Formats: sequence, structure tokens, C-alpha cells
Amino acid sequence: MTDTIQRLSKPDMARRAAADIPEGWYVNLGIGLPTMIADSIPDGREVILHSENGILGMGPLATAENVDPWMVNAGKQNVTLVKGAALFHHADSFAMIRGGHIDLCVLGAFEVAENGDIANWTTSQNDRVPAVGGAMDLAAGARNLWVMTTHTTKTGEPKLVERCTYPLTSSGVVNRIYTDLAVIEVTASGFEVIEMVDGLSRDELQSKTGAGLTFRA
Amino acid sequence: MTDTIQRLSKPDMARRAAADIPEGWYVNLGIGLPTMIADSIPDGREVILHSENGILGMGPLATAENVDPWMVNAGKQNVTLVKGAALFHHADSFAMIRGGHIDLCVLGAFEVAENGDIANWTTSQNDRVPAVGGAMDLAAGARNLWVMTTHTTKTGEPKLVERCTYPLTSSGVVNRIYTDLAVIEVTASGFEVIEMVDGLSRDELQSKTGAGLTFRA
Amino acid sequence: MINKQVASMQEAMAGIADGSSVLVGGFGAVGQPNILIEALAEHGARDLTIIANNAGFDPDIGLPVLMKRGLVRKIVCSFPRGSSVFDELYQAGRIELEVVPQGTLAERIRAAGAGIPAFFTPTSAGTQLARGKETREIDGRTYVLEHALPGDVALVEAWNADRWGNLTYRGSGRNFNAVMAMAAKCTIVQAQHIVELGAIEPDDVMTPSIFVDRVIHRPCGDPPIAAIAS
Amino acid sequence: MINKQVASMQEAMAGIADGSSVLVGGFGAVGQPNILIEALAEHGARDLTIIANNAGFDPDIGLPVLMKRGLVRKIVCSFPRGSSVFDELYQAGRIELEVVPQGTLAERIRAAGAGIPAFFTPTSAGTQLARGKETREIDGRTYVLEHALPGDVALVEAWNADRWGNLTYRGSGRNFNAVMAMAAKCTIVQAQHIVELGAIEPDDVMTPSIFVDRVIHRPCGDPPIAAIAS
Repeated sequence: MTDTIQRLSKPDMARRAAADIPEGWYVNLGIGLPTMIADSIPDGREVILHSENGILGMGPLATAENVDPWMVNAGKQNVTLVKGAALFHHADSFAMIRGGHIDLCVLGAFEVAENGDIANWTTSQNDRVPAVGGAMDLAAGARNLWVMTTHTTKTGEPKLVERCTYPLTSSGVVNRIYTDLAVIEVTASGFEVIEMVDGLSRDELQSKTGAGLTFRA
Repeated sequence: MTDTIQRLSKPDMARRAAADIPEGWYVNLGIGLPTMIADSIPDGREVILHSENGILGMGPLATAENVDPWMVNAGKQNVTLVKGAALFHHADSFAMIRGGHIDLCVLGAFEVAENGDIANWTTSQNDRVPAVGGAMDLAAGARNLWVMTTHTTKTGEPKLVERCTYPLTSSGVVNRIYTDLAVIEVTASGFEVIEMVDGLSRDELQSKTGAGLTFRA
Repeated sequence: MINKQVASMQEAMAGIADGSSVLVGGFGAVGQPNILIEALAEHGARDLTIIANNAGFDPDIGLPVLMKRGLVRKIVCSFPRGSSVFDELYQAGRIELEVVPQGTLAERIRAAGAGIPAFFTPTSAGTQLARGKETREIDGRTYVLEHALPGDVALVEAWNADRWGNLTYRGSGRNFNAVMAMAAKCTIVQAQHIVELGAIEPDDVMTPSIFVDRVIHRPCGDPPIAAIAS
Repeated sequence: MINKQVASMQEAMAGIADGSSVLVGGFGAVGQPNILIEALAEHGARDLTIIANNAGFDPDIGLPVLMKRGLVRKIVCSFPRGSSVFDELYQAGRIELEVVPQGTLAERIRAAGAGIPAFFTPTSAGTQLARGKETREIDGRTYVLEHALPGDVALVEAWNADRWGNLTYRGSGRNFNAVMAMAAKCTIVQAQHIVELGAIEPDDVMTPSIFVDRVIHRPCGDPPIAAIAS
């Protein structure tokens, strides 16, 4: 890795993904990194945020001044509501997800494969208690599934691979990946790079990726 | 048939059935004869009436003075609500029915068989458009299914039979039958008469019934 | 700014194609989207499959208007009685009918909206209406497999709507409307009132905006009084 | 006069037997029926199967209290993380775990309440969590057959309750509470407020009284603040 690569910060990744969300989309943001997208939606663009515990129309995190202890999101943070919000129960909430009504879900991932498979809920090496939450429902149900992740693991292993080695969350569902190095479409013929950070060569990106890349002209 | 039989009038049948409904039961009354039970619940006894189009806590039919044109029951009559009523949609309403939450449904019938089968939605001889409404859901879902019917057809044919000849609404579901002549339990061993009108002999009742009767001691 | 409100019936009906399946809300006279149904008749899409609880009543209101014009190939409903227009077409073999128990109809539509392609139900087991259907015994009881019933279009009547498409219904008008709104590719709402975003409290929303595509403001007043105590 | 309100926790817990399956509402700190859970621990029924989204958090609040006493044989949940009590029992092989995707959990419970014994869902198809389960291809997509998940008992936290058992929830507290209330033989509610019959408008009822068996008045105040913007 050369020093000239302008690796995106987490807020930059969030801004980059947020820029691509059209007005009017109903969006569920996974716990962790994807949650940062909420604060990066361009001003004046109406995007409606869904939380699987029964909220449509989530606003920013609550502050000490406006906190309602009875309002939490799926990450168990206290959130606000925007005008036009609606509250409902868990079965109705997952009807929205499973029924294909959520335009977009953005999730983190351990691995994404070139066939659109995603592994983001458990690692086989890991002896922690298995816990899935709403990840499988979201991955199977959202109309568009984007992944937001660092391009490689902390130890430099690629997270974009030919086939996932960790247990799958869902198969063939990822449309697009936002990493700290590139924006990549998952197409019928595999990973297609549509954007790279400044200073990064195609060869360098390929060397950090576990499957073949094509590049949009 | 002798002149001494005190055949019950329709309001009397309704009062007789109503007398047996315990306080606190959630009850769905089928269109037609069973609807009359609503006005016959003994004063002060709280019975909560369900209507499959999304009402729990129906009150009496509306009058010219209190009618709300936006409130109808399953028979498309304008009804009132009582204090404690709740409104909901059709899927939730039939969740209550199918899920076994309705304590009692009272339906009319063309035929009831000694094994608890009920036929009340279409007659094979009939060339009318087939129409089932909520009858099959109610018959399959209610915890208790009572039938309220004249003991015989207008032409004197028995409506209580060994096996239904008309297309079934549901099998093995009727618990009790209130006719203009008797109150009859449907038991594992068939029809058991628990009450008869004054002036009627066991033989006379048997002669008007298409299956064997036993009589509770 | 999101604004699902459309100004004209042409916009409301835009894109409804021949051969569409159309979910139509309402029960009795309450919650019938009659203005939308009549606009669909004007729009003229043919070969429609109508999914509704009834086949209409008055020959000049609602579904019978659509049927009289020969636009309906098939109707899926629980209680097709009381409609002389339907009766005549059906007896003449000019319209198909699928009779579905009312609760199964509601649940099949809800399943479509909830991403459930099929489910087992006790309703209709052992009856004529289960003929040809897969059955299964589960814990000693027989159940029938029923499939989701989605619509290309849903026509819905609501009381209040905001620009995002959050809805409330009045009285017993929630009925099939709130279920069908979930289950169509394009849900079109005829609303008595358009209210400001935020005027419907989050707890009071009966159909969240995510299920709604188009809203048209048609303050058409109360349904006729059906039957009252004599 | 119908009155589902009980005065004591003994009455609230009466009849809960060893081996019961218990649905426990709540998500995060909101809507957790902690007082009922602790009363169930006092009650002492053993060999319980707990069905809940989480396995609890703080060792001294809610489900961990029940687990510490050795009363829980098995937990069915979507996200059993963040509970040291559960972790220890699980690692020691002293509690069984069935992990269910959150939406499948909600839908299985709803199915139990709605009389649907089984349904097909796309969630978990092709994953570890579908192992050993029946699958079926419908219209070109693979679905997994899931079964209803009923409870002998449901423990629910509500905001308002009337003497019939009509309920409202506050904020995001509807979550699993409103679904679980439908799905148990005996639904027991801890209510912040008891209101007069009729005080909850028919349109505002979130859980209709038909689903509720017992209500106990326990005004326990707000949940702790979880996490706010820094």
C-alpha cells in the first residue's frame, strides 16, 4: 500500500453511500457503521428511515434535552421521530421488510461474495453465542441491499471474495458495496468497480480483493 | 304433531340461547337468526360482541337518532359501539377468529350432523352463485360453535341428520344446537337432548330428527 | 420533497395495464373506493382480475360499473351475492369466479404484503373449497395450503392522508382497505381529507406511508345509511 | 361485570406450571415486563421455555433473574448477546438455545395468535438456520417452512389498560408485546395506568381486550435512558 491512497474515513464512507440514496426511499440502516448514513443524507432530501422494532420516520439520535426514554431504535439507542412518523408492532415491521417494501437496507459484513452472497452474522471460528437479530430478514427482504464495510479486515484480508467462507446471512442479494477504497456493483458477472479513491490503481484494488474485478468504462 | 307443543318463537329461541352465554365471553353472531341473540343477553351480563369486519364491542343496531353511516356490522347493518370497543382491520379480525380467541360463534344451518359437521353455506340443489363469506372461518375457528335453527325445514324435513348431504362448512365443530323444539348437545356419541319444549314427547322429537337421540337423565 | 398526492384521475390511474389484478377495499357500503373504481372504468384497462370481498351491489355504483363495461375477466371474493350485474355475467359464463372464505381472503392478501408466499389454514379443510388443494396434518388437525394473493394495484378509501401517504380510516372503514394497501405494487388512495405531514400522530397511523404510492383528494362524504333499527 | 384486573402478583401468576413456554415482550429497555418476570421467578415454576427477542442484559433485571435461579430450560430468541448470565449458563451447557431470525420470530408468534400452524418464508433460506427444515421452491425462489410459536403464557408491558384488557403501548413499546399478547393461552399484563372502560377510543386500542386475560397495575415509570447523542 502506498502512502498516496486517500482511504475514506468512516464519515466519508457514510457520506458517499448517502449521496446515492434517492429522495423518497424507505431505508433501514444496519447497526454499526451503516447507522452513520443517517446523519449524512444531503439537506432537503427526504429519506424515510425504518427501524425493525416498529418505527418508520426515525430522526436523529436523541439529546439530553429531547430524549424520550420510550423511543429506541434497533441498536437500542434513544432516537427522535420526524413529522410523518408511524409506530407499529414487530410483526407489522417485519411484514414491511419481508414483503419487499423497504427500498434499501445497508448492512455491515464480514464477507461479500461476487455472486451477491453476504455473511455478516457469525464467524465459524468464533465461539461467541450465535445471534442473528434481524439481519437475515433484512438481507432477504429489502429491494436493494448495500454493504458498507472496510475493503479489508484489520489484518489486511479481503472481505470481497469469490465465495463466502463464513456462514451465510442470505444468498445472491447484495447489489452494491461501499468500502473505504471503492464503490462496487455486484453484477451478474461479478464485481464491477464504478468508483475508486484518489491515488489507487486498478492493480492495487485488485490485490486487496479476493475475487476478480471489472471496471466500468 | 299435536297442538299442545309449545314451539319456541324466534325471539324465544334467541332468549334461550342467550341465557346460556356466560359473562365475559367474546361472541360472534352469524347473520340472520343468531343476530337476534344480541338483544336477548340478560341485563347486566357483559358479553362482548365481535363482527368480522373489524369490530369488537358491538352494541345494538343504530337508530335514526344515533346512526353513524361509517359503522356497519358483518350483515351490513348500521350498528353502535359500546364502551370498551376496539376497531381493527380484516386480517386482525380473522386472526381473532382463526386463532381460537372467539369463545362462541352462533350460526344458522341447513343441516347439522351427529358428528358435529355443519352445512350452512350452499345447497347442492341450488344454482345460485356460491358465496361463503366468513362462515367457514368462524366454524373452523371459534372455541364453541352453536347452531340456532328451526328443528325442521319448512316442508318438515329434519335439519339434524346422521350425515350432511349439503356441502360442508366445517367438520366436527358443532357443540350445541338450539332449535324451536329442543336444546341438544353434540357429544362424542351423537345428539344428546338436554331440554325440550313443553308438551313434546321424546318420540315426537325423535320423529322430527334425522339421527338417533339420547336424553340426558 | 416527497408528495404522493396526484391532482388528476389520469395521474392516479397511469400505467394500469390490461390483465392487471386489482385489490378493491371496502366492506358493505363503508370504505368502498367507488370514485377510483369508476376512474378505472374510464381508464379502460381490460381483462382485469378483481379481488374484493363482494361483487358490488347497486348496478350503477362501484364494481358493477366496471363489470358492465366488460373489463373484468375474473373476480376473487368471499360473497358475490347481491349484485345483479355480476349474476347476469356469471350465469352467462362471461366472468370467472373464485370463491374464497373471507378470513382466508384477508390472510392471503396480508401474506402477499408480508412476503409470505404460502401458509396453512384450518379454514375450508374437508370442504368443497379445498378441492384440489394441498392439505397436511399438523398436530392431529388437517390444514389447507393457501397462497399469497397480491395485486398489481390496490384501490383504497381512506379518511385522512398526508403527503407521504400515511392513512387513517373512519369507523369500520379499515376493513380490507388496510390489508390491501400492503399487498399491491401500486396502492392508490382516494382520501376524504388531506392533512399536513405530522397531523396524524405516530400512534394513530393505521396504514404507514411505506405502503402507499398515490393519493388523490376526493371528499365524497358519508356512505349511505345501510339498515337501522326499525 | 368483567374485570381482568388482579390485585396481587400471586393471582397474576396463578396456575403457571412447570414446563410452560413463556412469551416475554419488550425490545431493548422499552416494554420489558420486568416486574412480571421477577414475579415469575418468585412463583418458581421450573423447566421454562422463554421466547423473547433477547436473553436480557443487566444480571439483576428481568430474564437473567429467572435464569440465575435455574428456572429456564431453553430460550428461543433472535439476539442472545449482552447477557452475562445467559452466556455463562450457555457455555456451561445448562441452558438450551434456539436462535431464530427476528422477523421469523415475530411472524411465528403472530401465526400462533392467528391460527396459522405453519408458513413459508424467504428468511434464512440457504443458511445454517434453515438446516433440517423443509424448503420449497415457489415461483422460482426458495422458501423455508416455519411453524407457529405459541406460549402457554405471555408477559406483556402496557401503558394503559382498562378493565376488559384493552391496551395501549407507549413509544416503541408496542414491539413484541402486541404480537405476543395474541399468542398465549394466558396473557398477563403489567400496566402503568388503569383507565376507565371507554377511555381508550376504539380507534386507539393497540391490543383488543380479547387477547388479554389478566392485568396488574404496576406504575413503574420510565425505562432507563439507553444511549443518546454525545
